[in-house]
Amino acid sequence: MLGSGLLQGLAVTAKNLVGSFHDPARYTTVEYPEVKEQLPESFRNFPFLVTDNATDPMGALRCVACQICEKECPPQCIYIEKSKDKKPDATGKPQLYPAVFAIDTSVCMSCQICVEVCPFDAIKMDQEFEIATTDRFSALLLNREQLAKPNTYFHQIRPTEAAEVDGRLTAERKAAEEKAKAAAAAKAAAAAAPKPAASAVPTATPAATAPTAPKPAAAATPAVPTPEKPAP
Amino acid sequence: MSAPSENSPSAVRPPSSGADPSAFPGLTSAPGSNIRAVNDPFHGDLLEVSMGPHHPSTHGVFRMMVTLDGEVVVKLKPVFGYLHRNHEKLGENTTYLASMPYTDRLDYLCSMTNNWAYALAVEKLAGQPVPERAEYIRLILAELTRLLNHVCLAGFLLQDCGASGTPLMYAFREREKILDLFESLSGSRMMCNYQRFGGCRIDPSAEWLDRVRALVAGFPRFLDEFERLITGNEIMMARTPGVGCLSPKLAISAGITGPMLRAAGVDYDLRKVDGYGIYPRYKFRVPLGAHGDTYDRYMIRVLEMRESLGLLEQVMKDIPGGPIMDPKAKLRGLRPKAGEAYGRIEGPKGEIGFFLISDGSPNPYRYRVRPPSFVNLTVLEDLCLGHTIADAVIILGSIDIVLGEVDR
Amino acid sequence: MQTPEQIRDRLLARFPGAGVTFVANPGASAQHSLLLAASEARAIAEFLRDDPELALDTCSNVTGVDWPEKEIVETIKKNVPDPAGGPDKVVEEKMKKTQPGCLEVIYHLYSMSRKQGPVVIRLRTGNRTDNVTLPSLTPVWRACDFQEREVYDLFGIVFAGHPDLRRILMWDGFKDHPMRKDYVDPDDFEWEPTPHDDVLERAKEHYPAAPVTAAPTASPTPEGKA
Amino acid sequence: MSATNDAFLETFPVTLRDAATNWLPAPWNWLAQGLIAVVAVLAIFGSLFAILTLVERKALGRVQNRPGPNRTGLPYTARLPWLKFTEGKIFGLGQPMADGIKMLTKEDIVPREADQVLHFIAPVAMLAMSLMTFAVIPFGRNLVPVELDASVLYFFAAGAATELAVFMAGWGSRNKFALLAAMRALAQLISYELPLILSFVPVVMIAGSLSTVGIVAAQSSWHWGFIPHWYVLTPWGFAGFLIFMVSALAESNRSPFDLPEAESELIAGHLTEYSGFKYALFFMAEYLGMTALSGMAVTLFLGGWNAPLPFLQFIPSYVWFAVKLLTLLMGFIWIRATLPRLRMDQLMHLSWKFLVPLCLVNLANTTVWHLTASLPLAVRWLLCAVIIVAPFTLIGRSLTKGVAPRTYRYAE
Amino acid sequence: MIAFAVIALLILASASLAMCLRNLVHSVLLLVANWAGIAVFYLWAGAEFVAFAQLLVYVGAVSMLSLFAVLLTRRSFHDLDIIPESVSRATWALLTAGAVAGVLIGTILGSPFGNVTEAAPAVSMRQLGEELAGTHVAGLLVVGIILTVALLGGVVIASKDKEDKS
Repeated sequence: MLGSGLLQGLAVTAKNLVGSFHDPARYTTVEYPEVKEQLPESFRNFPFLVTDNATDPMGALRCVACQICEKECPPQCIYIEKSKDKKPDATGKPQLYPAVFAIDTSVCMSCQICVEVCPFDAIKMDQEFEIATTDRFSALLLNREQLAKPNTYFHQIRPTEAAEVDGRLTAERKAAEEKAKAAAAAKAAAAAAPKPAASAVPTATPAATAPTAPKPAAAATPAVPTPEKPAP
Repeated sequence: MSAPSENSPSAVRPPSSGADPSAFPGLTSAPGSNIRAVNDPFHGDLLEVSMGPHHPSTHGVFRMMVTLDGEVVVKLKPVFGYLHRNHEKLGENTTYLASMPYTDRLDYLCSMTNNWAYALAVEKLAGQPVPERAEYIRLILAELTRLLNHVCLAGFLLQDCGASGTPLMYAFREREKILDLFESLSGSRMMCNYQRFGGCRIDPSAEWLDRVRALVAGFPRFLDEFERLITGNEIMMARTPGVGCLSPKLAISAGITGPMLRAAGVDYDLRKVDGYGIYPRYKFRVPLGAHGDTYDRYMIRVLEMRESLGLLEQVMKDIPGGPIMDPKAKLRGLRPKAGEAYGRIEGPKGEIGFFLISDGSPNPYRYRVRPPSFVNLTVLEDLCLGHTIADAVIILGSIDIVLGEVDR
Repeated sequence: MQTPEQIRDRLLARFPGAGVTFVANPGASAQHSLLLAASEARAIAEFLRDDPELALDTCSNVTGVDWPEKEIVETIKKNVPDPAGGPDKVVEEKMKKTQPGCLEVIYHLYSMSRKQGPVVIRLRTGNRTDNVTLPSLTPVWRACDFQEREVYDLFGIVFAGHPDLRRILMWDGFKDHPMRKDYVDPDDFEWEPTPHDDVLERAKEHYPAAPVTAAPTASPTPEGKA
Repeated sequence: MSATNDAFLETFPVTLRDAATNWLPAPWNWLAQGLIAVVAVLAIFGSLFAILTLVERKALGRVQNRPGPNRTGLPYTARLPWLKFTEGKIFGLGQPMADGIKMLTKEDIVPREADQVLHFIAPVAMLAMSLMTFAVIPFGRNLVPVELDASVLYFFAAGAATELAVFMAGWGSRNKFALLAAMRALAQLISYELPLILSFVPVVMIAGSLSTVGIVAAQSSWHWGFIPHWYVLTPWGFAGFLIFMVSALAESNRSPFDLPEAESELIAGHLTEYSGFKYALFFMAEYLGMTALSGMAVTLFLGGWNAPLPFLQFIPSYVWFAVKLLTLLMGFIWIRATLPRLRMDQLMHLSWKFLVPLCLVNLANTTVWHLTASLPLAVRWLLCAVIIVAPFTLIGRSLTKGVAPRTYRYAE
Repeated sequence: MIAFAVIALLILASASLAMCLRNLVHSVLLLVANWAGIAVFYLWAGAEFVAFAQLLVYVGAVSMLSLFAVLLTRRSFHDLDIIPESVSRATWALLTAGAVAGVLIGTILGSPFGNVTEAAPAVSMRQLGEELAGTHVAGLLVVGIILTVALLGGVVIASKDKEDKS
């Protein structure tokens, strides 16, 4: 019959019109400012630097300014300047730290390659997306202080990934400790036998982290510095 | 020393006089087309209209210089390059890994298939094996991207036909479900940057795979409703059949690939021809059109969606365990031996290929993208001649172009 | 599917005296190619398309490559007779040789009817400056139409016989060819100052410092513009 | 029947008007009543236009699984205690006001090349003609603004002049697109005027009078107590109603026929060069045209202000008219939400080769209906139904010949 | 009485303006105003049917016809402003117009306009219908046939034009 196709179409739209009142599958709008949709855990926006000690964010940056992420970043939007002096990091071993660590968020496309290539898990992807500012220049160039966020915040936004990262880090530290203990024991044995033998240079493994002091007990409810919006 | 200064050397006909149809061998004049290029005074002058970069129905910054005789298209010159950012020069100045996020921005609707095509090309160049589980995940993501792209096309085509947004909204409602899956897997809805040379970046959890099974189960119900809304619709039956007929001979000669080629009746699907990934192990059919017109191009995509759903159901049953990434694969310092490789896959829009020449350094010497939309546009003028301007809009919609890929 | 060597032999048999040389591909993909001389390229292409065995009826990909002049250091081992009658010494002499540059176009041909893999053919221009003309294969395969225009636009290779050779991606007024290795990025765009450091320096050159002595309204400060 | 005539609600509008004007001497009395009628029509249908734009956008939204405009609210409503829960956003009711203010404050650009006189008169003429058509539609039992002997003819005479306004708009704005679109619009309006007029001729033949009040009176009684005498329930009436609605869609440039301002092809058709309040006037004229045509459809085919069942007559007549009018308007919106657009030649083809022949057949059908008055109703109904359905399928097949949903083969 | 004068003035003004305006489209639109004025006169005289028929036919269809005629014969926008070629032609035009006007005014003045006493016959729609379809049905059918023949002629000419173009 001539009009049957049109009638079928009209029936479909009628079903949707009626459906949108009772069937949630047919009413997909989330009215944003009032109702915020729960983002999946792996959602990523601009990166941030992880610090181990919650209270003083600049205290224990995991980043050792090895500049791998600066080389690997596709749009070259990370800018690092190494520090001259060394500062003991969370594990007590004197490490370099980045004097200047700037990410130009007007260029960064949040592709998370820096997170992938960072051997020290020092940089992770943030989930904060309400960061619009009116100033097109300086506000988009995030410096070290604005980027640093505590590990507890990382646990809060990505529980599974954070747990897995921390597990790996502690395992590494334990392995490093045994090696250091074994090296120390070997050194003591060597020292005990031939007194004047040259003192073995403590071969600290160049890799990752040195034996750590007991991990700072996760403070009960560390005052998580809410990621306040940078001053407009 | 730069090239000869003036850019249109005498050897070539001055660009201003458009290509008269005789210069194109194999150009079949469209049915009922009385092409009258000359301004003959009695019939009134031709109307030169620029359906320019800001036109609401050109799917992005694409411009058509259309010469109209009344309503009938007499001449049509596509003009693009508005979104050209020299993707290939970028590829030559960065490492292999750093180009991966840029491939998301080629055909920004199907980032997973772009990633896979680039990863396939580099793996072919460097001879990098890929573990079993990664192949399965890649196939699942590619078929999900095909669903997403074909749903988008159906929505946009109806929008060009004039249906005020309703089919487009239903299509986007389904697309959002697939994008949510991509987001929970790779972290971003459209810019996934998920595949690496030798496997994938993140191992999908069992819960994610269940959500894919749920989506695949629910999709046919939406497809039936969508077909009821559109396919039997008399106005759709009047507007699209017989519009923009593409002959198989011209399609093959013009290098058309993808659903547009199969709508013209040519049986050529890279998943069957090249047999890359694990496609040969599973049974799926390739629908073929008979007339090659806009209606066939639309129906072929709807039938392909059903085939993809069947394929997904088969694949989801036996996903193996094992590593997601080849352990020996080097993430950063990839320096493939000197040589060249051309890898291609069956993207939703057609054959997307990457041609890489390496000279042993971490940066590719030549990084070439073969985009399906760019080549499929070759026949746009042949399809539109003789039709009215309303048809030219639909024909462009049925070719399914994305300007990020056309302009690179 | 015939290997490139077999195809070369058939072509040499078919077109005696045609310049068809085999180019090996050292990479893992082993997609070897055939270098055709520019003169008979069109005839060979039509043969490849019409030959029932090959039936390469579509050209999937046309790529331009720029090979600039290259300094090749050739080490030649020469044994120099030792003046003192000792054993000959093998001396490695480094010979600097400049390999002439050329522009190259690579065509990946496929057969849709016989569903057969890529046959890769290459065409090379004389040099990179004046002799940059190659025969266009668009009359043979319409697929090369837009892609050859792109190679012309980005590399500057002029395709003789192309029905509508114009710039396709860049605007018509653009003079240079951006994909060449020796392309210098023109510096005349109005730089939008962004926080990126080197960008700021470039921007400084373009916005001359406000003349100190001039009246405040002359300085390009925002309120000046109000 | 008469018992319900003087129910309070039924005659309330008339008594109100008489109370306001009876104390005036004769000539002024007539003038005052005319003015009141004009003001009433303007107020009711003006606000109906405003609400209709909102209802259309919300219905379109709901069909597309989204809420439609719900952000603009009315001031101070948040402070009213019983409206507290809407937080001042009362489901977007403020949207028409917001649109109106926006249209008023938008700058009204007149292109330098434009023909100033025509450019200015076009929206005025368009709106005037659309409003004039409301003069003859009977809204209630004796609520007819102007009672004319040939009121149906008057309705279509006023409607025909809108084409002139469309031409003036297209020609006056001196713009290539506008002229192309104006030609399209004229061709469409003229070619759909014929089926529009031919489809109401059977009603006039059976009702025996050209005046709308007469037609409504002819449809007022009931068969066997519960089937109303409405013409839509007769075969020729139903066919006439469908043709009338399709032509009304085309006359008011609504969905499947919105060729002139097809945004995917010409930018905004003959309205390209209009902005600000003149654009709003065109918008208003389109909606009023749509309402007037549905009002006439209700009067001609759906029995005007007659209640569907006898015992429902306690509800005042103008309420029945409003209910039927709103259902027809919902139909317009529903069709706009679903159907794609026809091409120009198919539009012409549909009118000249499908609707006009069907109208002529329908005329013959009506004469058969009239001459077989003696046969029992069921037999008569069947006979006329066959007379109209047979050509419908025959001509219908020629409309969609060679175009059938195709079956597709698979490679392997 | 005043209303009668106003409307008459409107008709005369629009007619004369239509004649002397340069822009053809404007003159056609003024002509339409003229017809509308005549329709008002019919209404005034109580003949509603003729008034609405006048409105429907003239203002609806004939105006479209004349506008299309004007548009299709003129080449572009600006050569719509007609400038008389030479003074002699203008004078000849005025002379002929004057002669025709003289004849018309003569007949109007000559015909006896006695002040009509009895009221205009109130003819209802039904009587009009019966009159037309009853006694004068032959005339009605002949007019119908003539119109259809004219319509078919137009269609044939238009379609012939389409053949030689393709």
